[in-house]
Parts: sequence; structure tokens; C-alpha cells
Amino acid sequence: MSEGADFDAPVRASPPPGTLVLQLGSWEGPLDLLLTLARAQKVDLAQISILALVDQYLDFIREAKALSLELAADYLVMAAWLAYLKSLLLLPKDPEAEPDPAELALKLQFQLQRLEAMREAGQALLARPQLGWDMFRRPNPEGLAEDRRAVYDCSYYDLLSAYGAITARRTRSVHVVRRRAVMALDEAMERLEHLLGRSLDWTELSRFLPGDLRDESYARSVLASSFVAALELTRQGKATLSQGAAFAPILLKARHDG
Amino acid sequence: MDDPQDLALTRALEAILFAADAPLTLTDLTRHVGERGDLLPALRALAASYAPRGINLVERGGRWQFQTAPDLGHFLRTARETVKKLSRAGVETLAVIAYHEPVTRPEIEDIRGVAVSGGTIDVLMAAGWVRPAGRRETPGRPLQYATTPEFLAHFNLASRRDLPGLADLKAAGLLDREPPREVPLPLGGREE
Amino acid sequence: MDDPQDLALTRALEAILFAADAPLTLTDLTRHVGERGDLLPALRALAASYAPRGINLVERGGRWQFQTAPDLGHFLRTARETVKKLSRAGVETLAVIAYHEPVTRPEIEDIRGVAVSGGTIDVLMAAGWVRPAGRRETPGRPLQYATTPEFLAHFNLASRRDLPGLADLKAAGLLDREPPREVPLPLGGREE
Repeated sequence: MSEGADFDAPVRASPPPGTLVLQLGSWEGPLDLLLTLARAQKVDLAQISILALVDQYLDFIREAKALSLELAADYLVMAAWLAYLKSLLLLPKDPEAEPDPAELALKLQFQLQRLEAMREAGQALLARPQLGWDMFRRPNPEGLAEDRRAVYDCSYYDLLSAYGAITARRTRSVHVVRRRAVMALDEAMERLEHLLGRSLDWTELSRFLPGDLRDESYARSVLASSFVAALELTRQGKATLSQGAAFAPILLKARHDG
Repeated sequence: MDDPQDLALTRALEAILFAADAPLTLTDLTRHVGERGDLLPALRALAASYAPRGINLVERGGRWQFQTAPDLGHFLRTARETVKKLSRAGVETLAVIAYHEPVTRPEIEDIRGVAVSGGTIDVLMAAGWVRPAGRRETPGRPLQYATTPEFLAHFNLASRRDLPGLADLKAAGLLDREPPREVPLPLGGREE
Repeated sequence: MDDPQDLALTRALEAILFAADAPLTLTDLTRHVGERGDLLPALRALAASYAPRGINLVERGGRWQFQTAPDLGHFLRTARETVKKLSRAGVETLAVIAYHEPVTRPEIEDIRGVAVSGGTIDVLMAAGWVRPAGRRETPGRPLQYATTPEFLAHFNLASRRDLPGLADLKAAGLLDREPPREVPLPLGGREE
């Protein structure tokens, strides 16, 4: 490509009749241009003369005007490659040549055929009936509903054991009271008053307690309740309390006023 | 429909009605197919030819439309069932309702010793096992709950009398079970 | 369709396909009608019974759908219906993907002899006709592209086998990646 000066030349006002309109922008790349040139040979691509095609392409690039550089790069690379291919093809046949020029030419021919096939396929697709133009679907189908229904899993055993658990929870609280048995204050007062009625002398409080207190926590409860009962009876004026010293035995006797 | 002329008109009407986004009047249809005389006989013949199918052509208030046959609605829904385990609170509440129905929510809370969230009863109602059963004629007129026939069916019970009594539960060892993992909150506490 | 059993199934399939808002696979249909053995014969019989009508039942890429007959489009197009025109590059790229799928972008560029702008494939994907179809297990693991069932549905193709001229192109070796080696080259033979 030595005609660099031509790139700055003004665009031809009108092309001479019978020539291609030379505007690179109207091709989808060099292969497209090559294919267009090949179609101009008006023969089956399988029969095409690669040498003639190379010459046409190189002529075209030489003639091309208004070549913007970024657009031109691909075309120039192709031109260089074609010039190289042409030189290989014109040299005397060398069986050792690598790459084999015949194979390169074959590949170019294949590419052209394949591109043309895809072009025609695209047109054949567009010629088919199309949805939204030829065929229509229902515009507002009701759609198929999918109910996401939760199914709850609960076995009969789950149900009964739950009720068992609730019942057990409620009855357990009664057990608790029984196990931690206490002598209630009323009971202690009733008992103490009853026993005191017969004893007119000072008597140790501990002697009023039941004799067989094996359960230690119950014994403590009895002692505490009886002590409080003794205080209460004294307050009510039904008994008199006495203690010689701190931690000495507590003495108790009935009081009979009037 | 043997006459090619008729067939062409019928096919056009079919396609127009199928692709329409609303039911069409005779005027609408005429605008689409052009002036072709009375469309009514063609529409009636078309409707008759669709009558045994799963799609029907029907006229409603002078407007024509295709719709699915009314007896096939159940095919248009699929139930994707997801199995959920009833929560412990749910099972217990269900058990209390079953044993004590009709029972009010405060009573359920009293028996369970735990506050019952509204969601728990909602779930039992959604499952179809519990229903509201009138109001108790006491101050505040609280709503009562009871079980449903589906409840009996689900647990394969002929009637509520088939529920084992406390003695049966005890005999079956169901009263001696370990305390539940969920520690009951004092009344007034909140469930999960 | 004389067997009442068959008729019931056929009617159900009709209603389901009519109401569906997207083409349905055999799996979708089975979910709605329940397990009834092979649905394909029933669908084929149904499609045959609709073939002469203005509504057709068609299979497109393994999905079944009702649509209007392709020759009736002129009754249905409204003035505001404008088809988005695909660019020349778009049409060509679509053809390359359809006939060569799965195909990588460098392969598309090699076939078209020009760099494919990102926008071209985007437009095809936005139209729902092209989808990424995994990576090629070669160095660089390039992404591959393929067409979708919607592409087949749009161009009224039952399957890729119905692509126009596919068999001929295949036989001519034009869908291969490399030129057929055994073809004799008419090198420069026709120079004037």
C-alpha cells in the first residue's frame, strides 16, 4: 500500500458508471468485501478464481477513497495477506513450501462459502413465519396457578404425648409440695395449744415436738413452726415463755389468768 | 365447514378470538375479518365444534371469547404441598382443644401454663383441624375453639370419645415422660 | 379420542395448554394432569386435530403451545404492531449461532470475518433467542453461545433440525470448523 497520498484526496463526486461504489463503511469487514467482489464474478464460489479475486481486492483498496484509518486497518491487513498469498500462488510449485499456498487458498474459499451460507441462512430465517407477526399467542393467559399449601405433620402419638406432657406438668407441682412437706403454722399452733393445756409446769419446747422425726427437713419445719406458734400463743396470752440465757433451752408453760 | 369459503372465515374468527386480549363483539370481529355478511352462524358452528373440547367458545353479553371448559378448573391449579412439622406449642394447643373443647384461649393458656400466641391457633385453623365454635356467654364473651371433622379424619378417630382418657395415658406411660425441652414460662410469658 | 379415558386426558391437556402463560414441557404437563403414562401420543393426536384450524398446537424445542396459524397474521396485526428490525450484523450472528451452536465468540468472529460487537450478542440475548451455554474446555475456557426454545418458537421451528438448509450445509461441510481437505482446489483456473 504505497498510495498513502491518495487517502487525503477528495472523495470522488460521482463514481463512473459500471463501477462498485467504494465506501468501506458499507461492508461488514474485509471478508464481506471479498465476498461481494467474488459475487461480482457471477460464478459458484466453488469455481472461483482466487487469483482474480486477490487482484480485485488489491485494486479496490488501491482505489478506495475516504479511508478512515481505524476502519481501514482490517482491510489493509487482509490486503497484505492476500498480496502474500498471491506471490505464493504465482511461484513455481514447491512441495516443501510451508504453509502450502493451495491450502491457504482453500481456506479462504471455505471462509467465503461459509459466510455466504450464513448470510443466506439469516435471510431464510427472516423469511420464516415469526411470532408476533405471523403467529400470535394468547395475550393475557390466565396462567396456571400453583398453590403452595403447607400440610402440617402431626401424628396421633405427638398429640397424645403432648397432652400427657401438659397433664404431667400440672400434676408434678402437687408432688413438689408433698415431697417438701412442712408443718403449717396453724397445725403447729393447734398441736401446741392442745399439748400445753395439760402441762402446768415449765417444760422445754423441744419436748412438745413429735418424737419420731426421721425426715430432717420436716423436723426443722416442725421446730420452726412450733417456735413461731409458741410466740403467737404467748402474744395471745395463752402461754408464758422463758429462757435462762442465749441458746439456753426455751421453757414454756400455760398461762391461766383469772 | 366443508365450504372452503366458510373454512377460511372460521379459521380467521378462531385466530382473532384466540389472540384477542378481551372478549369481542360482532362489530369488533367484523372490523377484523372485513364485511362478510352475518358472522353469527359461523360463530355458532365454531362454538358447537368446540363444545366437547377442553377449550370452549362462549358468548357472554354479546361478546365472544375462548375459555377453558368449566369442569377442568382443577387441572389448572397444582398444589405443591410442603410438609411442615407442627411446632410443640401447636401440638400442645391442639391437644388441649381436643380434650377440653369448646375451650377459650384463656383456658388453653391456663391448662398449658403458657401464653398462647394468636399465630399458633391460626396455624391449627389453616391446617383445618381447629375452628372457632361460638362465644362463651360469660363476661367478655370470649371466643371458643373446637376441633373439626378433618381433625378426626386426620387422626383416624370416629369421634372425640375415642381420645384416650387420663387413665389410658398413664397406663401407656405418657404421663411419666421426661419434661419437655421447652420449659414452660410462667403465665404471661411469651411463646417463641 | 373415542376412548372416554383419552378424551378426558385430551380435554385436560387442551385446557392446561390454553391457560398456560408459557410453553410447557412434558414434565410441566405431567405435573398438571398427574401420572397418566406417555402424554406424547395424546399431544400429537391433539396437534393433528388442530392442524387445519386457525389455532394450532405446536411443539417448539420440546415445549408445547397453542398459537394462531402462521397464514393468518394479516388478520391479527394491528397498526401499532411494529417488528423490531434486527441489524444485518444481528441476523448474521444469529444465523451463525443457530447453525454452529454451541459456538464461541472467536468462532463467530472467524466465520463473519469481523469483530462482533458486544451489543450484537446482547440484543440477541435480550430478545430471548440466545443464551450462554457453558464454557468450551479449551485454553481460556471461552464462553459458548446457543439458541433457546424461544428462538425456535419465534421462527416457528419445531427443533434445530428444521433450520432451513441445515442438512445441505452439513453435507457440504460448511458447518465444520475446517475446510474439507479432500476437495480439489480450482486454483486460478478461470483467470481471463
